[in-house]
Amino acid sequence: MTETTKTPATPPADDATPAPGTRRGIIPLPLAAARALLLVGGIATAASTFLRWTWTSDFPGDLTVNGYPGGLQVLTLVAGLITTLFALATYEVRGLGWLVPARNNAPLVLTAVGGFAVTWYTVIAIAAKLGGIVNWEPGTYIAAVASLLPVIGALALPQDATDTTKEALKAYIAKAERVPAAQATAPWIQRLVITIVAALALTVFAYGIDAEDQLFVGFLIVVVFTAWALQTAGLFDRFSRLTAQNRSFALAMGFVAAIGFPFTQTNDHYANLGVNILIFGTVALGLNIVVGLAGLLDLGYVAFLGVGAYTAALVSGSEFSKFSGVQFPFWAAALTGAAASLIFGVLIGAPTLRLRGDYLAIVTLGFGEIFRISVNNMDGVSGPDITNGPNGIPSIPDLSFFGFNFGENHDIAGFTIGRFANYYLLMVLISALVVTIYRRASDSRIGRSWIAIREDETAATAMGINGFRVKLIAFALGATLAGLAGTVSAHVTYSVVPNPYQFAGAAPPNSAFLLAAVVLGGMGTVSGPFLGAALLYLLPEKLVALQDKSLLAFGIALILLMRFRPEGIIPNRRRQLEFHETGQLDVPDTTTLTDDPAITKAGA
Amino acid sequence: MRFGGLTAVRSVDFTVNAGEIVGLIGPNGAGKTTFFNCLTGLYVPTEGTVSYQGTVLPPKPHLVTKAGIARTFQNIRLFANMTVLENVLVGRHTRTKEGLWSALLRGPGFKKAEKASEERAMELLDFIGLAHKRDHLARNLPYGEQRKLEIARALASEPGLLLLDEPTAGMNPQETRATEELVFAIRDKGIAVLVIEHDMRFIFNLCDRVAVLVQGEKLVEGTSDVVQADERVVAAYLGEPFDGGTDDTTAETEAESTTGTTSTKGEAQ
Amino acid sequence: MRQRSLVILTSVLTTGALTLTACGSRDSGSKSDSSSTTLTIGVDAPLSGENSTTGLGIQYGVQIAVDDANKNNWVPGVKFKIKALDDKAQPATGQSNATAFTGQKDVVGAVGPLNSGVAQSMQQVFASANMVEISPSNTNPALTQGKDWATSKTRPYKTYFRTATTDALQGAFAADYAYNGLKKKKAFVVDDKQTYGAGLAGIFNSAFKKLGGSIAGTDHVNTGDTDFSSLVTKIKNSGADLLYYGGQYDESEKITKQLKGAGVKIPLFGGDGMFATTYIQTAGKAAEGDLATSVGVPADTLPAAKQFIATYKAKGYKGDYGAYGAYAYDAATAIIKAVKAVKDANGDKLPASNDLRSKVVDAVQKSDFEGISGKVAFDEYGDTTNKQLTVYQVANGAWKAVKTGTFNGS
Amino acid sequence: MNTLPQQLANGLLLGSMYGLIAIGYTMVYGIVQLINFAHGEIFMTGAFGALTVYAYILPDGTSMVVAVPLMLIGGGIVSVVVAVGAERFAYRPLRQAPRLAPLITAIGLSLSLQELVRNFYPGADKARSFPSLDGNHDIGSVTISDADIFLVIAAIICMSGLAWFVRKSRTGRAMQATAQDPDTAQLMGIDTNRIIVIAFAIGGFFAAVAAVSYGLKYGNIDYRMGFLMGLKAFTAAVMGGIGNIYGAMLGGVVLGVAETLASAYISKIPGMEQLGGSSWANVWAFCLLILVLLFRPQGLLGERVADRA
Repeated sequence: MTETTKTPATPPADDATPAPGTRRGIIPLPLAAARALLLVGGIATAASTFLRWTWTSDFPGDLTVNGYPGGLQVLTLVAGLITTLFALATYEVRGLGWLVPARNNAPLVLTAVGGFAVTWYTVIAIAAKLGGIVNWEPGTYIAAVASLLPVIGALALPQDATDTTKEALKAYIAKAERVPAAQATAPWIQRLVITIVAALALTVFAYGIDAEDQLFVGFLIVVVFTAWALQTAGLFDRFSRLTAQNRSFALAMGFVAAIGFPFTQTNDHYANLGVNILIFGTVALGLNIVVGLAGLLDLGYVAFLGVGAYTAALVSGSEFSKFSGVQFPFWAAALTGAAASLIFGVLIGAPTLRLRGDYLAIVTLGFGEIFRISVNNMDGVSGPDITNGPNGIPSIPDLSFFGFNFGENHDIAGFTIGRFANYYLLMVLISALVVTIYRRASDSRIGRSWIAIREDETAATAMGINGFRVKLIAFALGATLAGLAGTVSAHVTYSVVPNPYQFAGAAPPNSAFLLAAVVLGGMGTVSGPFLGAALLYLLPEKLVALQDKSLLAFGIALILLMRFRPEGIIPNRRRQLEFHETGQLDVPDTTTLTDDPAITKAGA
Repeated sequence: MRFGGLTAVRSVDFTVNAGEIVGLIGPNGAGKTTFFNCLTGLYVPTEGTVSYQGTVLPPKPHLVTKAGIARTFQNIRLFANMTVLENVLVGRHTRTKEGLWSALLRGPGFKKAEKASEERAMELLDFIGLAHKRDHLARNLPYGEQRKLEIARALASEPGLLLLDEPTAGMNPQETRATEELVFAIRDKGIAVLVIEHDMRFIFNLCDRVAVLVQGEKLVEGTSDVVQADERVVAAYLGEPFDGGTDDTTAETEAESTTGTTSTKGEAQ
Repeated sequence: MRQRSLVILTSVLTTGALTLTACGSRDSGSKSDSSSTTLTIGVDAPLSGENSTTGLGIQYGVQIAVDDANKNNWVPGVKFKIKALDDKAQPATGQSNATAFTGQKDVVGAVGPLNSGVAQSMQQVFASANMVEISPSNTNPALTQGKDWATSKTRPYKTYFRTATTDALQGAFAADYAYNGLKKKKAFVVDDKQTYGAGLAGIFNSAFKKLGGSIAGTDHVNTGDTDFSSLVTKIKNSGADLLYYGGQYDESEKITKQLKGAGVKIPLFGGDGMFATTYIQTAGKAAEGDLATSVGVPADTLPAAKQFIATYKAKGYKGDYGAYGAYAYDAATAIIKAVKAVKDANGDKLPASNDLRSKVVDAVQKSDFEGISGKVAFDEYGDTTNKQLTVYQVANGAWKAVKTGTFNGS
Repeated sequence: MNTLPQQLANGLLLGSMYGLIAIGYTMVYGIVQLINFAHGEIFMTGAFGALTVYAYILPDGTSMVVAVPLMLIGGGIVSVVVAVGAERFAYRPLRQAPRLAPLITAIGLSLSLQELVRNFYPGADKARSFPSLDGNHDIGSVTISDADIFLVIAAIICMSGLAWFVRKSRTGRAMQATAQDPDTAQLMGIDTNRIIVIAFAIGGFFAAVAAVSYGLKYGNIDYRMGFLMGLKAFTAAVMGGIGNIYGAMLGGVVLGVAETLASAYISKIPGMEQLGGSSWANVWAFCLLILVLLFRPQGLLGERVADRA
């Protein structure tokens, strides 16, 4: 943070009027002109999307029709509207005060640049794809100029004098020093806000997941800049405090959104992706107990997913499985799968949990490999014939209980639900179960003992915690949850084969990616692993445009993400303090005692 | 207790009865903390046993605490990233029994036990005066308060015997006096206290009895003035008196001044 | 009470937002104006990681077939393009690629996958969407003839075809050539514990014993292993006069080098997974005298294939076309010709997408034309009727065909 | 039973290669407590570095006596540059991050290095042939190739050199101090960053030596050779007692011999015929590791870290 002579941003209304001489923008324009430029620019950008941008329909999204924006134009429209919204906020319009609580310039600058970036990206893409500027229509020129105005306006906003332009630019996008706490609102307003945000997030996610190549890049630009703007405006902190206050409601809304997702999908592919993400996320949450709470580094965790999957396959009645006569109903198969991985968890945990840190890591890695190799070799030729070796157990029949056959499509309220969407909904239920188990376990006596063990094992044992027993419980619980998810994954992928259960490979699920999902998402949190899982699945899917360079881009993305967010995207509040020395004491806001300490509670 | 060739503690038998404060002093490297670690099961004593209220305790730290002996550490070992309240709640671990199942089912038993633990923890926090900081992270408390929190955490397991390992190390005078009142209050609650300390004035007006440990052996045990007068203790602390035969008073003042300086021998425990 | 009203409020809001997205923006529906519809042929093969060289050969084989179709307008009024997805030789990724193909309306059929293991997870997806799937390289018999293919053949999936013969024939053909052609009596059989490798080695093993040969020993290696010194020592002391390997070139090129390096001068005999130029480049002169069976007749002896190889080299495509490039080309041609047959039968107009897909499946079943890899036709199980097999031997640095023939013994 | 000496020799050779790579893991772990999963890839880049020297820089006819040292230098430079670069850009910023963050970076790095070589090195998407030393010598019933001799000599020289360096030289002592307690070492005026860079560099160089001997012995290299070898070497480093350089070499040899003997002789044990194939070798190697760690939780040569209350 550069040492600008910024006065603490107490939000008096007249803060914006510039004291003579000390505060001026890079571009010497009076404040009123700057704000006008921002507003006019925003509206113009939005308006320009209604004009024709190309004469041929070759360009994806067919931007040829006047009066109705298509493809990338929709994104420019959205960016233009957001810039206009923020511009109005600076005019102190009554209803929009909450948009820029600290009255800093960063959100304005970022939304303006966002609009500019997506418009110019589209314009350049048109030129590049259709060959030459000649393909631009008048609409395109207007859009290009219109999106430039807000940027000029933003850079003209008053700013504390800084000696170099580089620092001035940095100051422009700096987060406000002290974001004033939101005035207490009635609980039902808070819930309403959470619902709107959840619905909005679902819409954005559904739109984004469908977007292909150019559209996806434009989508990414708009989302990144808008999120950055909201973050610098301090709205993300307010929202996280909001969700913290009504924690269970926020999670309920999360699940409603998750259930809503397959309805927004026309084809079944993204439901298939969704169910893979959910399975991977549930297993990652199980690993989160072992790694995030109890601090035991487990590098062979995917083996428990394998145990669950193979057990379910064996009892699923597929004619390839050894006990082909037997067909368990789903709940029985799920229980046997979970029980089998529980037994495996205890078998693996008991001898090894006395080891410390990295020794435990290598032993669990060893067990992961032992599982994969033995399953691959047990085909009657080089081992007892239990798992058909490399051919695995194919043609596992679809689940059907209570008359609802998961194999066929069903129509609910006009939406067709494909096979994968059925499994997706089942998986949402199981994830809800696992999330409640995680939250309840982490916020209880045993949860506290796990965290105590992770913080300082010697002190914890001195407090009477039997280290070995507690670690074994964590290990076994994690294994059971992974086994449960495994039983569903067996039915989803029709067949169970040994090679996905490796330590590290190109595509998820494998142990290294599970660990990456937990650490990337945010260790010790509830939604972290799911976010991490979604990222690890969607990134390669969306990078497919780079063909054989996609894996390279994925590896680099992993490094960069870890470089800039070592504590994960949704940091567990207590972990965040460890790495960014905030310099000032972490004293919760001295608000009234009703401030629910949920934030600082273990594991929330 | 032997580490390879070095016998850190040899044939030290010791009794502390309820409601009594006993001091354990000795120059650096006398084996005080090693003795502590044997007592609390951190080290497995090569010979001899630790028995509490008659029953012999296995050298397992968590069983020792369950039996009723709680301890603090020489260098503070709080759960840095847990809040003050949570640290004390962890202390209550041995006195509660809700396992994984009760946590998952959240039956009435679980809620009652959690509320009871929280109340008991808040009582303890009031007792040491940190109730208003229940949601602060332990790592952010000033040094003195961290010491007090560690004592509260130890008390949370309802011990019969509390072992304090240099509770006033690095404290300023009024903090030391505050700790004194605290220990007296603990003693009045009927808990036996065993204190290791270098601050002579603190020890002598705090403890009913004092034992001196030198080179792993118990030199003398008795009331504080008996121990002060014993020239072997003075010799152990100051070394042989300079052959010019000085009387007690000067030895007394010298003892005062030297204890402050750290002795040359490295800390061996 | 207020709680309940809130829940109603939230659900109304959510469904409201959903309907907004459901109608979606204008561009999602594929506009088909009259001039020319574009149909997509999906390709699923490992394009990165292990087996990627043969995988790329399949992708570019299909690409050339599609370019030829568009260039000389095989199906008037219909343009083709390919959508290649990388399955990284992982069954789960293959399956999600399959749902991507079946989910996209303008995809009419798919070529691939390379690995039999991946095919198992994909067959069901294509069957439920009844879209045709032709693999240029899967040779595991169970894929088309069901679980106990040795005894009673039952066809599991109507939509699954392949232009490569099954291991049942390839293994027996190799055993016959080894025993009668090369007069080898003691064979040591090794496989890489993968669907293809283990299957092929097992068949060779039983066929060789039936012919009277003896098995000096069997062993299994892991894919990705690099040190085979203990295996080489076992073979050296087993007195075998032939080493049969079931698996890909990744491992066999290293085994043959270490085998000859340790002074064990016996040939290594393998299947089509090994028949690639990389085998010779990597093993160097250790490969001299090694043999491999491959499906069909050698590509360079067929006149039609010469032009294919020329285009492949001209375009500078990466990957190795030798193994399955020609088969991928023929698989794509089969789909394109089927589309033409359906279009002609339907009064020169393409039926709607689902109807088109099921009709194409029936048309492919009846396809019978002279492809660049030989005659392309499918029997009632979906296997190619082109039972041609060829044995190649490495002679001064190149694969030379030593015996071509068909093998119809079971 | 006449194959025993030959199998033992195979095991020793394989083990010393594991040992050379394992030293990289132990050096880095000893100093920074980081499991550098990308070390397998540093080994691989060393191999390609050496191949570049041979294939593109040296005129074709150069005899191996001249070529091998140059290849060692070439491979060594590439490995050291990659190792130090990885430390400088990927690991250093995460120095105070949670212990797991560098682990994920290492996984990302290993994936990126593999793909970088596959995409941009000419012809690397297939295995590239490597000049190999093929002269065979028979000592009793054991056949050893020149490459094996090179490997053993290289291993011995490197080990003794490293032992001298760590014990006798000034930086060596500084390295030991940083391993014990980095903060106090800094107070003694040791630039710990420089020490860490040296540790990575030495690990990188040893990996390059192993890479060249791998190429000479097996005659080909490919972009995926680093992953499995790296995993095995890490197992060896832990078995020998992570942090202890002699442990790394001992762990390597023990692992190599165990693996080879397992794949050769387990099938001779009645009742376990099916479990004898070399595909089961890794399982027995990991079982051995778990047994060793059960009885000596700090590894064969690791010292018991007394936990000071």
